[in-house]
Amino acid sequence: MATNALGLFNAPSSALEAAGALKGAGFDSPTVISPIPIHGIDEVLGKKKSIIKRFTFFGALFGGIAGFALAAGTAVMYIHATGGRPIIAIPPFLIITYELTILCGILATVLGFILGSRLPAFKNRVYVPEVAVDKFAVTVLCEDPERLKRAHDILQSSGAEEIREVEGEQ
Amino acid sequence: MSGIDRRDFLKLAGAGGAGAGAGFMMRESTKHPVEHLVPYTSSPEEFSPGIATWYNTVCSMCSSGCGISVRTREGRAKKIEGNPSHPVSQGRLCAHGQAGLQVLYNPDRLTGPMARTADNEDLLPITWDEGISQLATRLGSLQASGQGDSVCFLSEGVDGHLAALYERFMAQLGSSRLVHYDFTHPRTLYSAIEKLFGDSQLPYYDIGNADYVVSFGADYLSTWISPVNHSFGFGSSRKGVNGVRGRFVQIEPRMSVSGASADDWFAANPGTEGMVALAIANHIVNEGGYQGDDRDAWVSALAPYSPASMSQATGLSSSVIIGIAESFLGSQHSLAIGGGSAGNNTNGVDTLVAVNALNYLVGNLGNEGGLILNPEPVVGSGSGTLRATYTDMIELAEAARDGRIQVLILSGTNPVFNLPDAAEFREAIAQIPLVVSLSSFIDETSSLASLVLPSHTYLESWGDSFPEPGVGFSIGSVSQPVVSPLFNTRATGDIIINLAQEIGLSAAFPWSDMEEYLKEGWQQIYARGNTGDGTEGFESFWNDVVRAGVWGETTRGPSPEGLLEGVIESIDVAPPEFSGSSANYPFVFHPYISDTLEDGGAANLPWMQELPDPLTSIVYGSWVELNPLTANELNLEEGDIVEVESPHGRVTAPVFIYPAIMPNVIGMPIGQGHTDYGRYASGRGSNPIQILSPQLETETGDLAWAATRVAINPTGRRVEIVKTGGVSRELGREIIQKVGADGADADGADHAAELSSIPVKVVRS
Amino acid sequence: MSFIDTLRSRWQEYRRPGYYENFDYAWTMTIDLDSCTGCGACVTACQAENNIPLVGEEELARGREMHWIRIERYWEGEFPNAKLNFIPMLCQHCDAAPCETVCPVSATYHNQDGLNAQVYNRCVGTRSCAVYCPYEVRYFNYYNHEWPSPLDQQLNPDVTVREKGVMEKCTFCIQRIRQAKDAAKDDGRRRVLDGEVQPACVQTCASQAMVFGNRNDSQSEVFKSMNDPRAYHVLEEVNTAPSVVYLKKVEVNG
Amino acid sequence: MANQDISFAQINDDVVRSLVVTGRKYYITLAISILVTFTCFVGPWFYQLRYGIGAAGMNHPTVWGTYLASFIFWIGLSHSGTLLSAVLHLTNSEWRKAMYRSAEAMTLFSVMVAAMMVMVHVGRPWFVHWAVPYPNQMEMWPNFRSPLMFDVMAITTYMTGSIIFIYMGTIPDFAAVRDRTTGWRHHMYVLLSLGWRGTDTEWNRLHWAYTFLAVLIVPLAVSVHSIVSWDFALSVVPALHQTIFAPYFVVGAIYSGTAGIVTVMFVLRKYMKFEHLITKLHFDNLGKLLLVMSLLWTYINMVELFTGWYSESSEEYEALNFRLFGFYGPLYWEMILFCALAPLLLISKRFRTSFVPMLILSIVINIGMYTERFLIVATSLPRQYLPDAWGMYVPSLVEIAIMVGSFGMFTTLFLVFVKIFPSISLYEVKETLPEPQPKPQADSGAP
Repeated sequence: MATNALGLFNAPSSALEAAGALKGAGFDSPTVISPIPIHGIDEVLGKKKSIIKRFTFFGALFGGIAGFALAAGTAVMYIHATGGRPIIAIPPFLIITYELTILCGILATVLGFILGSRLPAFKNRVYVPEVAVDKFAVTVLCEDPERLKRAHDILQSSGAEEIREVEGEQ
Repeated sequence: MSGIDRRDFLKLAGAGGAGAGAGFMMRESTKHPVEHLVPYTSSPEEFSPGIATWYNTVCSMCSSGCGISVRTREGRAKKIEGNPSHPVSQGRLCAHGQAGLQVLYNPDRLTGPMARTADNEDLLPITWDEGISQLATRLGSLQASGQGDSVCFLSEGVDGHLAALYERFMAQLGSSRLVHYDFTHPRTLYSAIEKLFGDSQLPYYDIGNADYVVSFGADYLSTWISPVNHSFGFGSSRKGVNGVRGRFVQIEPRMSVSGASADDWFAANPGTEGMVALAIANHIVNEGGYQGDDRDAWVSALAPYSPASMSQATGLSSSVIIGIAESFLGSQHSLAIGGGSAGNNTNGVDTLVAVNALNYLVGNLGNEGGLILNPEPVVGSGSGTLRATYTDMIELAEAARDGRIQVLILSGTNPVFNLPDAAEFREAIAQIPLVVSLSSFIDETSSLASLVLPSHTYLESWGDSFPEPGVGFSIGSVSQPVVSPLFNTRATGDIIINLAQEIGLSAAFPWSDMEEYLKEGWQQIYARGNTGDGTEGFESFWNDVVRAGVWGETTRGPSPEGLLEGVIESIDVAPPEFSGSSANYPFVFHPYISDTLEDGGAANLPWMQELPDPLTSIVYGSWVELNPLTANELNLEEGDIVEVESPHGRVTAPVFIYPAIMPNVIGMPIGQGHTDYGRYASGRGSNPIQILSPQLETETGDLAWAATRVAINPTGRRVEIVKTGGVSRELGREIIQKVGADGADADGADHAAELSSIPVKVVRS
Repeated sequence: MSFIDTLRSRWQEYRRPGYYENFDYAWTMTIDLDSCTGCGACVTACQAENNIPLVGEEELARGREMHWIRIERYWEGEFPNAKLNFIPMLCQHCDAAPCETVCPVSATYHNQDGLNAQVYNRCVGTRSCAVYCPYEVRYFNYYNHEWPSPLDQQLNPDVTVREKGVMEKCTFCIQRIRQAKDAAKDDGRRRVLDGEVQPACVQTCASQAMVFGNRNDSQSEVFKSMNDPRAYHVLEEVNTAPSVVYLKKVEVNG
Repeated sequence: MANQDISFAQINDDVVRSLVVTGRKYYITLAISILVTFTCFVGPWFYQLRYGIGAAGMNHPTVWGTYLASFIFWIGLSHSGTLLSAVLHLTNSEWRKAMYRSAEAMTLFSVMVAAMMVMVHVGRPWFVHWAVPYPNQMEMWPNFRSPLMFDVMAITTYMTGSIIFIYMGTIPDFAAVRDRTTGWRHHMYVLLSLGWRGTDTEWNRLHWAYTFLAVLIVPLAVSVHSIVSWDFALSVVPALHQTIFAPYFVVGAIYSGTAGIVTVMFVLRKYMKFEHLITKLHFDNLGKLLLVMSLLWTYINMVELFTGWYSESSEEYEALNFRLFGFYGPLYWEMILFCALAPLLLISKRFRTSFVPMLILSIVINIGMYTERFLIVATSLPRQYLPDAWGMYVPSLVEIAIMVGSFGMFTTLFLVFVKIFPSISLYEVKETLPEPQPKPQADSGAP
């Protein structure tokens, strides 16, 4: 199992600084763990491409088609005339279409979120409970003791309150 | 949530938790009452399961004698419809006739013979043999000792061979006390017809071919004489049978169903309908409309009845009277009919004489669309003369009180309910040592019986009917059992035959049962020769009649030559007399036969109780009808309970504001107010007959039930009247659209084209 | 025909309003208000034919009437010129029925005879059809109604007894239509003859105010009757295209 | 915005305390609300199931009654939560963050209670699954042309969306609580938090997913109440057949929902000791929103009256006449007083920032809004086209009990919720605080 260096900071700015330094020093994926989302993290770690919007878009698209197909398809499969309306009555079916568009959009967004954020986590991952309260952690995977040492130094110099070595996946 | 048995409990306990509990509750909620399917192990031959069998028979719900077809499935009667080949009903039926099934399947029917063991004890079941022998012994001893006349047979009005059987039975017993009593019997009309034409039967009024009908108080579409036939005629006439749309005029103090359907409705003061008729006649005669030989006699007889002089008493303006007279004269087939409250005032017979005389004046006696006399009755002497009047009933009550009556046999009729309290009939019956009831239900009168021998309903028994007024020629129909008897009851005819044989009158009553007796009787009809084509022998004829449900001849009754001698001279309508002073009793009481419950006989039928009254939409109850002005004056609103007080008693009922009743008249439907008569009838509403004064029609001695004055006393209490209707005003919504006869509607728009379907002829003065 | 053509023709078929038109039957009733006497025979006939429960006085007092056909009455004017007009009100079997569209489970729909059919089994009891019906001719079973023995022996075996929570209404006596069709089929006829089938109300109407038949048959009595110049629909403005046609009352003045 | 001087740790402490430390008062309240639910809702409902809908007061012209009014009420109440939360999220309103969690919970439970009201309303609830489009051997499908089917779809979607929305927003908080709890709670939060750590990627994904959800939920919420209004407006019943019904219902829903939030805020603040988190600012802002909604609502109400009166049609006129001056006339004027006049007090900032008056007003508004829903059903249906079929509707005891019981059910659900869900959004409240600054180097020596 891999060893990770983890530095705890009490301010997001320090954590960002450390993360930037680590990235600059050739660590490919430093992870910042924080109790609140940190503004400006994209500038430091590079903009993450969100795949969620595609999920949402295609989910909604699928939902729209499926909604109309459900309404029209069932109407054709189970033919009964009501109220002088055609079997495929567009205005009411558009409402069904609309609702299913949103429903599938929501479900796809959730799916996107789950996949994109690699949740739920089944494996042991790097974590310290303090980050859920008021600490900001920066952690990085170190394949060998030398890199570990180097990471340690960078964290230290960025003003880490505490530095630990943690087993687990990133 | 009854009946949690051990298994349910274990299931519940085993599964545990709210989930299972909810499931159990759910199952409880959705479960149906336990039903058992009992198959026929050997099915009767007549039917195959799933295929309906139709039997033609006769409706006995009222006296008009409609032919009916009863649909049966698996031995149960399911639906009654009119017999299309029967000339009276012509395939149609009224609500009452439909509800006949609920007589048959009424949950309050008597299921077997019962007797009181000791005085005032409950009725306990006995066997038929016991019951018959108990009664036979008594009758036998009375007959043997020559006291046959102390036996009274009080029956509802029946006709045909059953009536003849009754007559034979009573004659054999040596009793003259065979009394048929019906509250609705048009006694005064019989008298009026007899007076005019010397005919003892009701005439047939050919409404279907008439194009101008003036009805004086007769609710011919709902309760009067033969409503189904009249309604059929009404419909035909309205559709323009003779190329002209029939026009209907109704003159009565309170709008009835017929009044609502009429083109013109006029409110004449109660009891003055005859005067209106005479004023019309006056105009017809004096304005040259009548040119008969006896014109002079008419002129002098009608002299006091000029329209102008009558408008004060009748409350109708002379222009209205003249308008009616002109139209009556100007129409090709005009017809005047009268009855209902008009015939039940103190001047009832005179009124109806005046009304029917109008038909003579326009010369439509015996014509299409006119008054047609019926031929001689086929069996017996016709039912009219047999029916008891109020005076007869009072005499009967007196005899009972004096101990001159030992045995009273009741069948179907309910005089305790249908006679005013003033007659004290209940007390009189209580004096009779043995009261026997043959009725199918415990009504107010039968509840006084100490021996109950319940008879079949009409759908389980043999009988026949020769409807009166029929349709102007001889018809008869055989009524046959359509289902096997439901309970341990017997047909009335069988009971009589059985009794007679027990008494030892087998010589006079040689038949084994009613069916055999009936067949023998119909041999004579077969012998008349009008047996139709293709019938060979009596059996074949009989089977044909039973299958068709009707037999008829095409011979018309006698065409009246004219009026009897001296009728014209005696024509005169006295002002009506009302009991009670107008100071203490300011209103005229107008009880009327309920459109749904008849005279109360249908009150035990839940369909009839739930059928909204056509005019008020009220169900399950009594009400007092007040003109809006009167109600306003008395400060009363719908639902306020008032006491209606007459010189002879008082009843309470909630007020209903009725827009079409005269301000000085108080209307109240007859039919509710039963104290017995089953779960659907008893304890509901009140009976206006109770408070009627024993005011008599002067000529017949029958009860003038429209001749009582009343006062209205508010009680301060109120109820919500149970009715199905909401607000009975259109509020400009054009739900019921109309088209004017002159081709213009209220907006003045031209609708002449719309009239092409119905030719309307307007006679203008 | 290519797949696209099939699809297009199907699409056109399913997009056609009034899908049920051009079938053999379009059952229609005309009611002549000029002949109706308001007697109520139709009400009882219907109750007898269709197993309509007795609801009892308490329920009626709460406004839970159950007559599939009812007589409405409307007064005009005041005494002495008061007039009363009757109109029998029953399910109008509208071709554009608001009740049909609203049922979420398709318990009510338009059948191929032009009838507004009610499938009791399928009904979940939302009662929305009753709200949507402008004629208010749909009746709801608030309870399991009982027929005290032996009144239950009268029940028509051809008609379902409805359980609680189910909406019911006039069916134009569909069981009779069914029987007539079967009879016609047995006789080898394609169609039911005019006058061969009549609902209980029409059958019993003594004043012959009602006519029933197939309006797709131009020889039928009902076709003639509904083309009478007096014909109109109640609540025409709601545009429900009813199959019950009323004939205007004729008012004679003078 | 929460007080500026509290620390991150304090917020964690507060929230965990609210979940773990349970006072006697809570149990008593919970017991009462469960009791009310069972005696007033479950019991009467089973009675009604057993004997039929006849246990309620509905009748021939008025086949819809209090149950449906309650249904609209609860759906309406559900509106402000998720909708408001989503709108405020999209507009980056900071003050939203302390209150949105409980507002969303309110949505969720209102929708659930509303769904229960549908079950209570229908005649044969045991067959209600027939309204769900699933393949079956009868080859029958529901009728998608029905406004009620729109309802089924919309409410299902809304409920799903709301659950996901509230859940997704709570995942970081579950993680925070997970670390502080032990025993079964810990296990529960381990499951609920899905292994959330708070990495930059997770935050990033959460942010986008949450924003997209918010974007989807705003039109959804608007559509839901529009669709509920179409249950009425697509009929031809006079006084229900109104084109203005959809905006009317949406505005009414947000209005009553906002009032509901005020009520819930007050209770949370008082009994969960969140005084420093839920402040006058929230009440002030909610008060402004209420005022706007009240004015909008009044305007639409007047438009409805005016068009009805101006149409000069007997149908509209009689229905409005009955609503204003009929048997239920007093209720109408009560509604006007409660929903149109009383909220004018909100013009005063002093009123808006006083807690108890705001609580009273919010309850008054919701009473008025319930009345509105009741009147829509109870005064329109008895006055339809055919005057002879007019009737009257008075709710029965069972209906009233179930209405009361529905509040018990809502309270029960809410009470359970506050013990499972952190009722304040931890991370978002933390976000509103000043960002922690690096401490001077000298202090950082200590571990």
